[in-house]
Amino acid sequence: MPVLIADVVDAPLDLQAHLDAVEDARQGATASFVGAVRNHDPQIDGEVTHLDYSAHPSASETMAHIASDVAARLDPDGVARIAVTHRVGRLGVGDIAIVAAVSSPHRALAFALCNELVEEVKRSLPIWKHQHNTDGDDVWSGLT
Amino acid sequence: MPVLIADVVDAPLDLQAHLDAVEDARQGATASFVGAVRNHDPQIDGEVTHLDYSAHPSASETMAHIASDVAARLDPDGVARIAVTHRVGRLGVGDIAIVAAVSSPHRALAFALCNELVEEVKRSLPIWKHQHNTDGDDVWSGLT
Amino acid sequence: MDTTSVRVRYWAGAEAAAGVQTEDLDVSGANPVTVGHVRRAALAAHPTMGDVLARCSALADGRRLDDDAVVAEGVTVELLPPFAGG
Amino acid sequence: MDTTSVRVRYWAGAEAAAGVQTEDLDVSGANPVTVGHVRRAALAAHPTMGDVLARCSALADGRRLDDDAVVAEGVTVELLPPFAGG
Repeated sequence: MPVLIADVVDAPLDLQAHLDAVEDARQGATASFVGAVRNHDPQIDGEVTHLDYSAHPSASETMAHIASDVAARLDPDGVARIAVTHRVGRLGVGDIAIVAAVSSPHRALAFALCNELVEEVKRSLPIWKHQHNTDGDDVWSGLT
Repeated sequence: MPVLIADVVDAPLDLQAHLDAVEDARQGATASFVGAVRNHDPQIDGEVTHLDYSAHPSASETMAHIASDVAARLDPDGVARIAVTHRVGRLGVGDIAIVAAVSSPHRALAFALCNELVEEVKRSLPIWKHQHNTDGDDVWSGLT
Repeated sequence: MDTTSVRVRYWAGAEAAAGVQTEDLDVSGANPVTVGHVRRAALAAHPTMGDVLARCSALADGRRLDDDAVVAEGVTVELLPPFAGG
Repeated sequence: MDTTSVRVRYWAGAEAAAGVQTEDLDVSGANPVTVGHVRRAALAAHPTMGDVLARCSALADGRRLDDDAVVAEGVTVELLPPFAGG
């Protein structure tokens, strides 16, 4: 189960780069996910203006483990090709925080793996979100 | 449940155009799918060189029904934004046959809807696939 | 009302198997004419089409019809092989 | 071996709540020192941190530790609030 990209970066994310990385003439199905900053969030009132993602130093390494663990679990034959990156630093509304792409010969595997990859990132990637709104309030996600 | 794009076209498909169509500051999660022509297929021996997709005249209209039916079924609150297009005509290996993108405030809905959309297209869109391989054989999918 | 023939439109692989896109099939004696009669007439006209015909769905005026459905006069019956989109 | 203090590193929201990133907490009297002792010492140092501390996981040498885990001498205990990636 080749993991082509599994990283945490402080730079804008490029979905097409992830799609290109997983592309393969044998793999007809590519599922992908883009998580963007929304202008509202249940954990903060009013309108979100921007947020800061910070990461534990182990984040990149953890992302690699997440990708290979999810692949090993859902794709024992190792046919899927996987690319996933999470962004850190300051992001505005609409900016992309996470991109994942998975190609496989079969749709179901591509969707299942891409979905689980994003869920596992949410569960296990040591990244924190500090949101700010138009009233100047700020909140740390998960601590409200 | 706004369906922004639901069509069948005889021209190359553009995933980014579908992502842009479904983008919305309130929708943080966008799942998408790309189905491309593979160089092999269980229904034909050897290596696929190209294939021709042909469509019944009702295909475009049917695609619109598919999109709204799937949305009505899975997204009764109508929050998801949907864009899906299938290509007809001659395609080579690696060319994109179908693109779907679904944005929603929540990941699970985006994935579920995008997945079901592609499955419903496979079940109900009146489109046929005529595959050709390097040996000059040809086969109509579903009739082997 | 005694219909003697029904127009049939074959699509994709069905057209390839029949070797013709559209034809009028003799269904005299069938009253009323059903989709089943049309299928049998198509098989009679193209004896090697059995497998393909068995997998085709029938459409008339945009509606899918079962074999027992009556085919109104002047309506073209379309025979569609399994779909293969995506 | 009588450890008198443990170094603690607070991350993200925990750092914000503690008002400090890293500090050495007095755990004299605890033998052996466990993560539980460290949490209690952190709370003593920052009485308003209760809620945040309760939601933090503890990490030492890259491994997650339960409250009853022993903290070896010289090891820094990291306190990580719930993750919020994706």
